[in-house]
Amino acid sequence: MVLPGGAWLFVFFLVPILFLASVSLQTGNIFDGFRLTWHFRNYVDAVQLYHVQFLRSLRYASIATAVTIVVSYPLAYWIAFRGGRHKTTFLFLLLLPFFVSFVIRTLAWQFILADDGIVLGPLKRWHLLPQSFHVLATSTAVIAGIAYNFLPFMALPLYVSLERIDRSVVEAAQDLYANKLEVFRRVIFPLSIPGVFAGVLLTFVPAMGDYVNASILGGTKTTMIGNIIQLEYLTNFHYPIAAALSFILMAVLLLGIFVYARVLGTRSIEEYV
Amino acid sequence: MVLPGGAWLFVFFLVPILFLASVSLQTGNIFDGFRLTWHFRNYVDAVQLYHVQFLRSLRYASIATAVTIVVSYPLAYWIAFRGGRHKTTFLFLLLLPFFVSFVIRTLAWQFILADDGIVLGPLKRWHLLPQSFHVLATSTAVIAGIAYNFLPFMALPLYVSLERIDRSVVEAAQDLYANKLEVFRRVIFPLSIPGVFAGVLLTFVPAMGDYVNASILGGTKTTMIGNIIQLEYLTNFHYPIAAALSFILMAVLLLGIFVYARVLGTRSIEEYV
Amino acid sequence: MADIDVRMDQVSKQFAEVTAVDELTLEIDRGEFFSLLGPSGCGKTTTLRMIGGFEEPSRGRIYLGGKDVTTMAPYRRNVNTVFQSYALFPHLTVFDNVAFGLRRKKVQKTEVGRRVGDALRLVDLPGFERRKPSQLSGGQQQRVALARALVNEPQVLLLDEPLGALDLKLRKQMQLELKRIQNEVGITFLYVTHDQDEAMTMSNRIAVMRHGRIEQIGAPEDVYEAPATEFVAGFLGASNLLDGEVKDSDGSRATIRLRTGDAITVPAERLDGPERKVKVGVRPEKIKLEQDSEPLAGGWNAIEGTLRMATYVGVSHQFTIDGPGDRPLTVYAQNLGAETIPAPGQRVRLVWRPEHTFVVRPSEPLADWEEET
Amino acid sequence: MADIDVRMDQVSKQFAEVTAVDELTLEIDRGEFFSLLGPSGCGKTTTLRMIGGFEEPSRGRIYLGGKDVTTMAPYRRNVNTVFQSYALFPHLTVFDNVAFGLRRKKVQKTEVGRRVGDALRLVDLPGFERRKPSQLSGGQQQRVALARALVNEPQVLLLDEPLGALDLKLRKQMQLELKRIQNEVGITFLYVTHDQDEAMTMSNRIAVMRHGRIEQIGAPEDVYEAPATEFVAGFLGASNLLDGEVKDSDGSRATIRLRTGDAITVPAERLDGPERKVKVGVRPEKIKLEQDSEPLAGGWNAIEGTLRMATYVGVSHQFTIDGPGDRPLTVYAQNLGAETIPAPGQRVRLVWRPEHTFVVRPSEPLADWEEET
Repeated sequence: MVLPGGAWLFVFFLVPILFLASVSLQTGNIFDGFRLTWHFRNYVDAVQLYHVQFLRSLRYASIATAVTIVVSYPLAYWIAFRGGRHKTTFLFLLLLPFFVSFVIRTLAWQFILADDGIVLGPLKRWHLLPQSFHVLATSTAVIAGIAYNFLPFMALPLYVSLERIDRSVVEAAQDLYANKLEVFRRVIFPLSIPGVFAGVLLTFVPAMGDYVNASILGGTKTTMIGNIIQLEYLTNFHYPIAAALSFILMAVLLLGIFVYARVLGTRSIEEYV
Repeated sequence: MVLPGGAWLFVFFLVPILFLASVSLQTGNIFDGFRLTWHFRNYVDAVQLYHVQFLRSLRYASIATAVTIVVSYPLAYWIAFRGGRHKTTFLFLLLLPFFVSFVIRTLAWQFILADDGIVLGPLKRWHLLPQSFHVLATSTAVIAGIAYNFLPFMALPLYVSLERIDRSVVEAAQDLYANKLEVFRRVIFPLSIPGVFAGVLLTFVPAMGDYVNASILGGTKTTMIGNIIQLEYLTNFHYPIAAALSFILMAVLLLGIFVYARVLGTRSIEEYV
Repeated sequence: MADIDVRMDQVSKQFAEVTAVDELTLEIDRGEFFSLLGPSGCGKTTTLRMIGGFEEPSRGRIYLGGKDVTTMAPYRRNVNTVFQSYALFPHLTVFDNVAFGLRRKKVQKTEVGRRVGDALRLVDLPGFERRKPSQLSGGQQQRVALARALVNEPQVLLLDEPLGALDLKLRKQMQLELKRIQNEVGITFLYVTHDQDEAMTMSNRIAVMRHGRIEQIGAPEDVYEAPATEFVAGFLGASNLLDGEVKDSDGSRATIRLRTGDAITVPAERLDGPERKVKVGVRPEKIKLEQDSEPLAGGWNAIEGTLRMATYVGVSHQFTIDGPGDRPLTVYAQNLGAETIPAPGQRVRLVWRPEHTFVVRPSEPLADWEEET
Repeated sequence: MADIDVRMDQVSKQFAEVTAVDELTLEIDRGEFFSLLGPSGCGKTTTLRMIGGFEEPSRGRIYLGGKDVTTMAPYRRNVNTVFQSYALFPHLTVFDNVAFGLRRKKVQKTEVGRRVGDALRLVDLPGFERRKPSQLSGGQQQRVALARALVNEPQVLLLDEPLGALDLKLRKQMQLELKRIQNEVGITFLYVTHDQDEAMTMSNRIAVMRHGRIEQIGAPEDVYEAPATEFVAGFLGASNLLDGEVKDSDGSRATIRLRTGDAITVPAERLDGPERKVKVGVRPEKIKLEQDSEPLAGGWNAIEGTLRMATYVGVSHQFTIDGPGDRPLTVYAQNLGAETIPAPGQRVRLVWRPEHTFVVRPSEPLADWEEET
């Protein structure tokens, strides 16, 4: 297995990474071609040019992750503990919106939140909102979009961890003089932490690399690092800069994952895969 | 719960759908604005114009789903039955490539498979391949891209269903004169079917709506319905046509999911959420 | 009259279509070791959960120490439960598990330390404070669950089949231990079990339940030696029941004629109704096996049969005999090491004293699901 | 001499650092009901799995009916296993489960139908053909597992604690049923269990295992009445062991002096070595309790003690007595309903016949993990 396993990682993980690494150290342009010149300066340029978008992505992803926790914890809790016989039906309904394609979902929201769309249009016409008010192109819209789109990645592991809590342990806490708040604080929440950890991992990583939300719901001031990579790559043909940015993003995420897994002792990840 | 549950579905599922439905029946243009005229003709137009891409998406998604089953079943099988104490490590390594953002991954592959890229470039220079040979912009590239990107959605449920098979049931089959092939055919495969079903659901639905693979790895002859929606919406501003297409796609997928869930008796879905 | 710790007054519990507990009335004295015994689905666990506050009765009232607690939340009741699955908090150490209740009651820190230490000593687990539940064996987890409940000095301790997950040897050992602990702390124990040996070994009184009702209530000896119904007779051990008809009855003795013609003498007070068709029974250890050629001692009941099987089980020999009308009868004989064992196929005579004969009301046969734990 | 169905020749099995089975040599006769008895971790299940082909021995050879099968794949061996978890195929009906082995052996379709029907009748489950395993109770699943193995008419049937998941009543019933079925089909049964009652009730011979080795092998009566080691004595029941020293021994009787000075007479053949320090024991049901004022009958062994606790368990009374040196001793007395029960605190005399005294080799004490199932 070392061989096929190694081959797998080599082809699908190491090759892309090494290739990116190589491209990121090249110089040249689209007309004359690119050559590997070990031009580490690309990284310096990438950071100097785009550290704003990088930090913005970090901020957006962090806030969006926090929002998904806050929104999906009560939902997951309710379904796990009160769902009764209809648990899976509720869960299915909760996830139903996400069976619809990512882009369509986001487009629909853009329609709805547009400056003269179904929500803001009437409000402005009736002078309940100033004409200058807008939702789209704000960081709120982007963060909300990310949070909305990645909600299932948080809700599912949370649900699984809450669902797994032995009901008799909850009853034992009630029996031992814990009121509802204490039952939650002392027993349910601590036992759901593996789910929170797994959910954070599954939400934060794709949120950091996302560019669909920023490009559809955002504006020029909400550009994320994913948009920059796409722009440099597909529009500007600055392959080395795009590769350097990708490489930095990937390195940061992988480092984060490893540190995170280390802190958890890999236990909670193992429980959820 | 009927109330908050209903509100959830209303805001995040029904509102986008109804809004899409409404837009899809409007007429007008971006300069004069759109009005709801119950113009069902939009649907006819959408189908007439883009049934090719629609059928192509169906084909690509079906083939890609089949490919993910063929590729990930042996992987999941090996990890579940032979992984021993390192099961979760293997699983983590298998999924590692997918922690890297979707777009970066696909871009890296585009780099690699480009006509004069790291693979084809040397082969052509050494005349091992004709100059006209290319991988990008073929349906093979798009299907391979989709299959690669959605592999974890197939591999994980497969792994879970295989992992759950009681080892003593496998031993019982061996004990009852079944050789390795029969053990697989009569016991392991039938018991893993819920995982296959769940995997198909989780792979096929996003694959149908995907546009990133087609736009990065494909060409003009591999456009998928997702690309068309994006094009009509973001470039051509034909909102009604884009909405009609989205609506058709969504309706087809939801119908498919319901029929599928019906056939399974919802059991295998319940087991995996 | 002793103080009454638990009183249930015509309590019923309905789950959708099923009546789990049916008009149950029960009084448990202070300091008693009281067991609810019955097959699974008989309502014993539901009864316990209503006293613990985890289920609310559909009808009737529940009193703890005279106070009506029918609708009181579990965390306000001065009772504690030892759960069947132990229900230890997996994220807390043994110390924190045991201290959980005291901390919720805002007991002082030094006091918590002292009382947790005492409780762990009581269950013979000192030195285990810093372990996690997953590092303990099943028996040790059971002890921690016990300590966690007892440390709060509840008015009543509820035990829901706490030994069900342990193996036989450990279970026997823990039975004695539980009895010792109850003697030591003096708290009322309400014990739920489906194991008749367990109930008889530990309890002051037993209530045998079926279909949500109490079939009989009394000291282990009374319930075992003079079961009131066919169900109780069968649930507490092999019972050798025979169909018969009451023939005549003087002041102290009654004669019952079996279908096969044999006459059985029983104490007259065991006949508790005017029915003439009855079932008479005798416990297998009360029967002596004799050769049918021996002279019959006067004043003993006797029937004849053919030995079908003799089983050696170490402490005793168990005999299965085809009795009158080919009804299988069971006889136990202590393995004294000196007896001669009759051979299968031999004719034997079963004799026992009239005072060991009991008369029961017939019950419906056991349903399939009642066999399950 | 009977034919030998299973022969293990110095078989060892090593898992990483642990020796699960250690130089085990064993012969099982054709048609025998043979039990491997021991605590969890003693190697009994590993032994069974090596015979079934699920584990390969590290050293040694295994023969089935004289044929070396040491490295043969399980599906080529003419043995079938009843698994502890039943291991029924959840996606197949009862019929398809039972027919599985026959179909793999390409038995004709009509023949399959007939034999499956016979097997289901044998285990008393006719009419259940079309059910799924999930629709059966635990006891019924157990019967299907049995039918599924027996229908193939294997040379040896391996049973891995098949009754472990059933409750006590059902287990007792299934024990008799298993014994009946074995008599009926005449196949060699190799039965693995940690329950000594189960092993004694059903087996022709028992091998008591510990730490991968066989401590004693023999008929249930021999192993119970004359255990060879302290471990066997303790594992098969309460054993009342006392430390002593061999004083003198004539041809048939030996005298052992206890630490406390009492002299115990034992049959001389029970002393199997030159050691002078030994442990003597007696089973609790062999002891008679007497008032210490009664005259002592000649030829009996006797020691004195104080009654600590009397426990009523229905069929018998169990007494715990503080014996010489405050060693706790156990005595069982059948509940004949006529005996007078001594009160706790009373002085009592324990008497038993010399031929019921056994002498054992000391063993290491039981480790923690050996208590677990």
